[in-house]
Amino acid sequence: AGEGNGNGNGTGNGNGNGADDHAPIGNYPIEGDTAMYGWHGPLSGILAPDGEEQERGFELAIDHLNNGGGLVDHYDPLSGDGVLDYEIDYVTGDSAGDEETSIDNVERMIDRDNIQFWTGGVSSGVCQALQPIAQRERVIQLTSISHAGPITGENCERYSFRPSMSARTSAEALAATLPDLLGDDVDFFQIYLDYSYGISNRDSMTELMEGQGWNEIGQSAIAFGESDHSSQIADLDEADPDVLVFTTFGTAMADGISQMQEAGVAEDIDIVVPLLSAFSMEPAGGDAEGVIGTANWHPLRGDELSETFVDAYMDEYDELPGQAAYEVYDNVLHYSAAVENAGTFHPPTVVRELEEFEWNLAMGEMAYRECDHQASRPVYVCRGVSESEQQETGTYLELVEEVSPEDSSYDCDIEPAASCEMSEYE
Amino acid sequence: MTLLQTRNLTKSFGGLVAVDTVEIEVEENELVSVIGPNGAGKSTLINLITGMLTPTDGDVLYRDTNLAGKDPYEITQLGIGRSFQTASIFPELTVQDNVDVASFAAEQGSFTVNFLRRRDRYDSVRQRTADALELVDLEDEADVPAASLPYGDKRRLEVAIGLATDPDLLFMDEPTAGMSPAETEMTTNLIERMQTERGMTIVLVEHDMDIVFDVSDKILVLHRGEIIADGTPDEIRNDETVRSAYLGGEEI
Amino acid sequence: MSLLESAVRFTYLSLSIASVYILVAVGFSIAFGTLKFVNMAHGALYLFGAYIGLFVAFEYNVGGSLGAYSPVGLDLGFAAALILVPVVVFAIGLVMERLIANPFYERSLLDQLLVTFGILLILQEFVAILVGRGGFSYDRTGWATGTIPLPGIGTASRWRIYVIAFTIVLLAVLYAFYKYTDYGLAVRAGTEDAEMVQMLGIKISRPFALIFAIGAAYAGLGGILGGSLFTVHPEIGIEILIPALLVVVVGGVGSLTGTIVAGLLLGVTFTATTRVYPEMATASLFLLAIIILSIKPTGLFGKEEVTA
Amino acid sequence: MSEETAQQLTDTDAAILSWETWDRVKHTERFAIVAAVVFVALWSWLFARAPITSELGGYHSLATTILIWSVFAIGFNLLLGQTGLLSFGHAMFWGGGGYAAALVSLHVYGDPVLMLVVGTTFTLLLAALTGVIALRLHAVYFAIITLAMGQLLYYLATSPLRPITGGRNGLTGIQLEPIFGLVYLGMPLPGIFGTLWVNYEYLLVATVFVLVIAFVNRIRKSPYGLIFRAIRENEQRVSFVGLNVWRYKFAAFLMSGGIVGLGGSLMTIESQFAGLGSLYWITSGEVVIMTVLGGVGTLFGPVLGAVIFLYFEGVVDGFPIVGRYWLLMLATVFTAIVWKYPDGLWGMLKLIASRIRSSVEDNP
Amino acid sequence: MSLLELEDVHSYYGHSHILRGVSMEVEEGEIVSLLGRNGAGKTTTLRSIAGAEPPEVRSGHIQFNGTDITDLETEDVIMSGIAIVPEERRLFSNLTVEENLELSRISQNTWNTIRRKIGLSDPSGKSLDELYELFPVLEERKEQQAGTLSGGEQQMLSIARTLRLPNVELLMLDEPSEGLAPQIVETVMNAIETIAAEGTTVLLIEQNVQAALELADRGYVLDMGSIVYEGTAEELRNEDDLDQYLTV
Ligand SMILES: Nc1ncnc2c1ncn2[C@@H]1O[C@H](COP(=O)(O)OP(=O)(O)OP(=O)(O)O)[C@@H](O)[C@H]1O
Ligand SMILES: Nc1ncnc2c1ncn2[C@@H]1O[C@H](COP(=O)(O)OP(=O)(O)OP(=O)(O)O)[C@@H](O)[C@H]1O
Ligand SMILES: [Mg+2]
Ligand SMILES: [Mg+2]
Repeated sequence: AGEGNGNGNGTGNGNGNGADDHAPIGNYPIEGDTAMYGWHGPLSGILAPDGEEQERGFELAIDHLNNGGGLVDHYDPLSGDGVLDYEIDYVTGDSAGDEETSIDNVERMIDRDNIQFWTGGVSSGVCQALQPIAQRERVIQLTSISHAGPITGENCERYSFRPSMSARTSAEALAATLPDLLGDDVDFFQIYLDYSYGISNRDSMTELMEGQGWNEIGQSAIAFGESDHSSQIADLDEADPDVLVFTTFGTAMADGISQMQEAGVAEDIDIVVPLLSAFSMEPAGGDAEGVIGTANWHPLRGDELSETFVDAYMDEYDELPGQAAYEVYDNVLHYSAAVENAGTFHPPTVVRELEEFEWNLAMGEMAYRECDHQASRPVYVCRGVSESEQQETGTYLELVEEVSPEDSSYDCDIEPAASCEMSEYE
Repeated sequence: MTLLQTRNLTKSFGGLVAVDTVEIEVEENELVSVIGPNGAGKSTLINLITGMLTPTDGDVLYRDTNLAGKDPYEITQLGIGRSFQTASIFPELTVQDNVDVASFAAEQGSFTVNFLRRRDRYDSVRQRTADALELVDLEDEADVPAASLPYGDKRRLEVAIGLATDPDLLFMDEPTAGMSPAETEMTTNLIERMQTERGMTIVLVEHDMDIVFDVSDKILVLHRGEIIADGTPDEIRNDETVRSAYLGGEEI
Repeated sequence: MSLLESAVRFTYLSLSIASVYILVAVGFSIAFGTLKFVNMAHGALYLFGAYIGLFVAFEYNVGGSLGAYSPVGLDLGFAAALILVPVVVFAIGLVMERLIANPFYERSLLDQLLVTFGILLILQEFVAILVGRGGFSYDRTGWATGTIPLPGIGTASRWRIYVIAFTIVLLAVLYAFYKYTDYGLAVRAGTEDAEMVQMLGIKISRPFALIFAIGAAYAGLGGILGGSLFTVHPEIGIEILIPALLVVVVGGVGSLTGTIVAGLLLGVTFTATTRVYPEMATASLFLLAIIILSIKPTGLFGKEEVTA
Repeated sequence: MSEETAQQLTDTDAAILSWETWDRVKHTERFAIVAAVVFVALWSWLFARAPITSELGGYHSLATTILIWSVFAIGFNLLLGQTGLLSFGHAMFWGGGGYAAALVSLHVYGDPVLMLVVGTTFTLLLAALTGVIALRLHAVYFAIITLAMGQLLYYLATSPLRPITGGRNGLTGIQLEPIFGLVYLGMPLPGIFGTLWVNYEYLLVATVFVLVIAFVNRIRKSPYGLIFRAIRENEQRVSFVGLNVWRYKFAAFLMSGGIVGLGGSLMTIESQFAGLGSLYWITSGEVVIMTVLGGVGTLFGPVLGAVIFLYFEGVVDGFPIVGRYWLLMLATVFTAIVWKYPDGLWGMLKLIASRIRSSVEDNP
Repeated sequence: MSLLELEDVHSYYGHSHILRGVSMEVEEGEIVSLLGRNGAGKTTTLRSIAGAEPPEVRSGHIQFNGTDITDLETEDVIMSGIAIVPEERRLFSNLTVEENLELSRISQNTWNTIRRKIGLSDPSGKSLDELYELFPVLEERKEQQAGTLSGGEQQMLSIARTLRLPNVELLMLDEPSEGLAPQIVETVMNAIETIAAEGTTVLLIEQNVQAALELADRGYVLDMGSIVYEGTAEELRNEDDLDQYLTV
């Protein structure tokens, strides 16, 4: 099992929550005076770059919870001396990007290690496979990065929250900014990964961009895990649009872009990739210069809290953190804050607390919606930078615009939110 | 009565006609030898009859049923067994198991669906195996893996498997090749016993003329795929064409 | 876009994909067909080819345990890589033959399969630990990128054309090797009965090593060519295995002609299906394999093994 | 078996005596079944809750998963170990059974037994269909065509059949009804049973496990076992003693497929999820590794293989620091073992046991 | 000084001690036959000379042309001028007849091979034509996979292959007449005679004693792994208590 770092006082009265009299549920009540948190994400496979960042962010957060430091010192609900008199210990697991394995590993953290909640993960597929477990076991899951619509749509669960953007959130934000950046009445073409992540992005983009007066002049699907884009590029070339909306991630994005350049179609087309993250940018290297997309956070957004986090992170790992690292860090903190406010780890109570929880840390004004557990949140529209800039700034993206929660949110009665039927509390 | 009969049986490999419009008849309980130079087509002839090769032309009648298009296992089930020129056994199985496979086929047919019945419940199979091993006297080796048998014994096991399939008609392709004089001796006796005691019909391919002329009722001489002579050992012994084509200076 | 142009594009797209398949499969086929050795670690040679090429040609910021020393690489340029990679991977092949293949020639196909697959995994993980699991893409230098104009037709991707030409040359070389030396013959005989080959006065170990290493070098080249078309990440070694296996087996184990024909066939099929039904592009390769194998159970050019 | 010998060290004569009886016993059919029962009875407890052994970090749901994968491996081994046919597409039966079970529970009714029956029946059909084509091929060609079939199914499930299979997201929200309308599998067992087996789900899995062991063991002891092995050694000869080789192969393929499908359905019941991963060729590869690692052609070897493999994937990956290298460690372990012991772990144990034993017998 | 000289050779298969001190000599240009019943150790002797393993030669010396070849690798023994027709035919079943014959020309030096391929050099040894003249059937079969040859044809090919080796000084044959039709046996024996006449020394192992002694100048009889009788063919033919060593 994972090793707790820090030596927060073990004196906190073990059955401090014998005080509050809830019936046992999930891993509640906690025995002893340490509460277990879990992180679960990709450490092997092509998603690992983000997974590794997440794990670092997670460990840093635990450290700060127990010993203070980082944003904990700037966040009233948290004492820097554990949570509710409990010292926080943690365990981790490798999702290997595979659903079956993920289920086993999360069950391990729940069964054996009695975690109170877990966060982390990148793949939407894995995320959706785990949501029912959270519900079944009554253990809270805070997702991260996973972008597919159904997570806070048809597959939503009472015990699963998404603080990060959904495909729709990104699309809303892009709709609000792209016209200014790339002009009005633009012809755009879509190449998308043929599964829920790609499809939900495709649909949102079609609907919202056409809403902005852009017109879609074609689509071309690419199979998941397929590295050869030649035929999609052929379609693209024939359609000859002004903008390409390219919903993809990881090495596939790098493949696509470098193959477009090689085929000589990239020059006069602006490329939009709705979700941008390390595991996509790293392989693309310089090729991704000028690519526009959204992120959950940007290390150089310049506000004081972000800087505090960046400093803390750099001290620990001397490299610039990406959104993956911060998101998970933030998740650990705001979950703990919710627990402090609720005064108990009792899952249903914490869920109710989270459902109207609002917080404002390095990502800006955040709040969960009761209807679908999707966070309404700011969105950071970014653009890929040249190799040389990457060298000096240490990040692949420059921040272009910060879109307010209002402009990036959508109502509970439209897709995907509309088809979310919340499951029960107890 | 006639047990086996071929009608202008022919097999050609590309240009080469290995077996050329061969017509033979084998009577019940007869011991027929097939001799001929190397490459004459003896093994091929056997392969055609036992279904290992499909004839280019002509057909084979066994007890008046036409074997054309039948699979080897069907033909074996009809009562035609064979032993191979180079021992063809199951190296990692014990001698006992080697023969059991054949016995099971003989007792239970080509495929039975009862896969939940324990092996040791099939007494008749046990019995048949025991007999076959006794005939070639390998019963003492019953539990050793076939692979570790000396070459001569492997050849005998080969024969035992052939016997256990309980054929009415048995083809033996150079059964004594690579056997020591002693083993050869005992094999010859075995062949005769099978004919007399079991009323088996046997077709024998051999280069060892002493054996051939000693045991055969009838001898067929094959040359370049064609039957150039057939008759009793004496007739063959004095046949000029045969001498020149095959026997050479050998004294018999 | 003119019909002619799309026809041309279709041709060079499918050929360039086929080229990569073939280069990798050829080595696999040599080891499998000639040496009777199933070498899953062949995927690792492809992997090495791609990564060595990468770090010979350029400099990169890497993750993993070398991350501290970033940027890593010799930065000698792409051309240098094309020369160096085959040489280095050839050497790696020699070592692999001695250390891994040699002890396993006599072992069962299954043992070979598993041990070599295990070794592939080990090597892949080492690469991942050294330079991280994230991928890289070749930023190809001028002469190897962009398009070349085809008068009256349009343009074609320069690099893909080069890849095709390159492959043709390499195959010609291989053909010559087989025609003008007896190594192939000696090795095929050696896999049937090594001692007998020695009884004919032939030192069998050298041809074995040489043939194996040549196969390796080709996989390495496949790696740098494939790597330059797609991105490079630690799992490409495993990813390439399946197409390579398909090509080898559909073509008929041990037949170089078969390997080449199958490679082309799969390349064309792939490109064709991507045009009409992209989601099933890869699937079409498997369908093709099923069809061909059920019609010809030993592959297009495979002949029955004779056991006598 | 090794601690068995350990006790014997005390008095050699007694030892040799008891060894003779031991040799007799261990080959009887009943022994295998008793062994299996004892194993499943203690397995979860030893693995997840017993004082010392559970320190290794096992946990109940993994104990269950391991039993299920064992069923997979045993079924696969029935084909590979007996007839020598190496299939690279068994994921199609594992996943096929899983999806079938999931679909019946989603669209008809979620009684676990119903799910098992439907899952198994579906795979039997699938095996019949694929077997007819694949079994005409030999050796590596067989391996590849099965691989191709499996992959084709995988891609069909990914895209064209997405409405049915849920594509990449797989099938979630599977509701289990009480078994025979009596108890929910999730219900905890009372008292000592609770300590040993936790809940009814484990009971179900354990039962299936034992039944499969008993079945396979019987096959091996029936004439089929003999004929399968004969086919592996010399197919031609088998047909020349008058046996219909094709039908026997087909039978083996069906049995193997059916057992694997049964396992797949169990997996769906356990994880209440059916996903594409279960159809992917990597899954076929994993079961090959487990089987060979444990010992091809042995009855319990595959179980050993499954334990080791899943222990790394499901426990070691959570270890601090070294955790992320689990795949590297796993690969190293199985490569080393297969390299050194062609008969896998089971063969290794046998070897060690016999060493100890002879060393004892030699110097009384 | 004799061409081949065995001096108190002891050979083992694992623990079993097979050759118990075999000493024999073969003079340049003569035909020597080695007789003995099954399991006497004939093949073992031959393998010991060829440096093939198993068996393992634990003591004794084998001299060829005055140099000690006891510890040489098989291929080097062959290179030094010894050719072998092994017991079982040992053909390469999947290669064609011609490829089987081609193998005998492969030199260890790649460069030579290439030169040969483009027709610059051609090492000695019997030419294809000469071989086909000896065994006409092989020419008809040259494109055929050796494994599909008839038993006897395989034996012929096995002999022909060896005759094709360049610069053979000593030819060793292990039961060359096994599985051959009587008149082919004659052909083979005549062939051996001519080869010997051309100056190649021959060591012949045979079950078929008559045939053997007709050719041989001298003979050795092996029993239980040691030489029990030695003499000229003449002496051997007239020696009647020889039978005790040959039949069983
Ligand atoms: N599969 C095949 N392809 C081509 N030719 C073949 C094949 N099988 C046999 N032959 C040829 O057919 C002829 C007859 O072969 P067969 O084995 O019947 O001879 P045989 O009479 O048994 O000779 P032997 O006494 O030497 O065994 C031979 O010349 C052989 O080369
Ligand atoms: N590979 C082996 N391992 C163990 N013992 C062997 C091996 N090969 C031969 N032997 C034994 O060595 C002894 C001599 O065998 P060898 O083959 O030399 O006899 P031989 O004189 O050639 O008989 P044959 O006339 O049958 O060829 C025999 O007892 C045989 O059992
Ligand atoms: Mg023959
Ligand atoms: Mg011998």
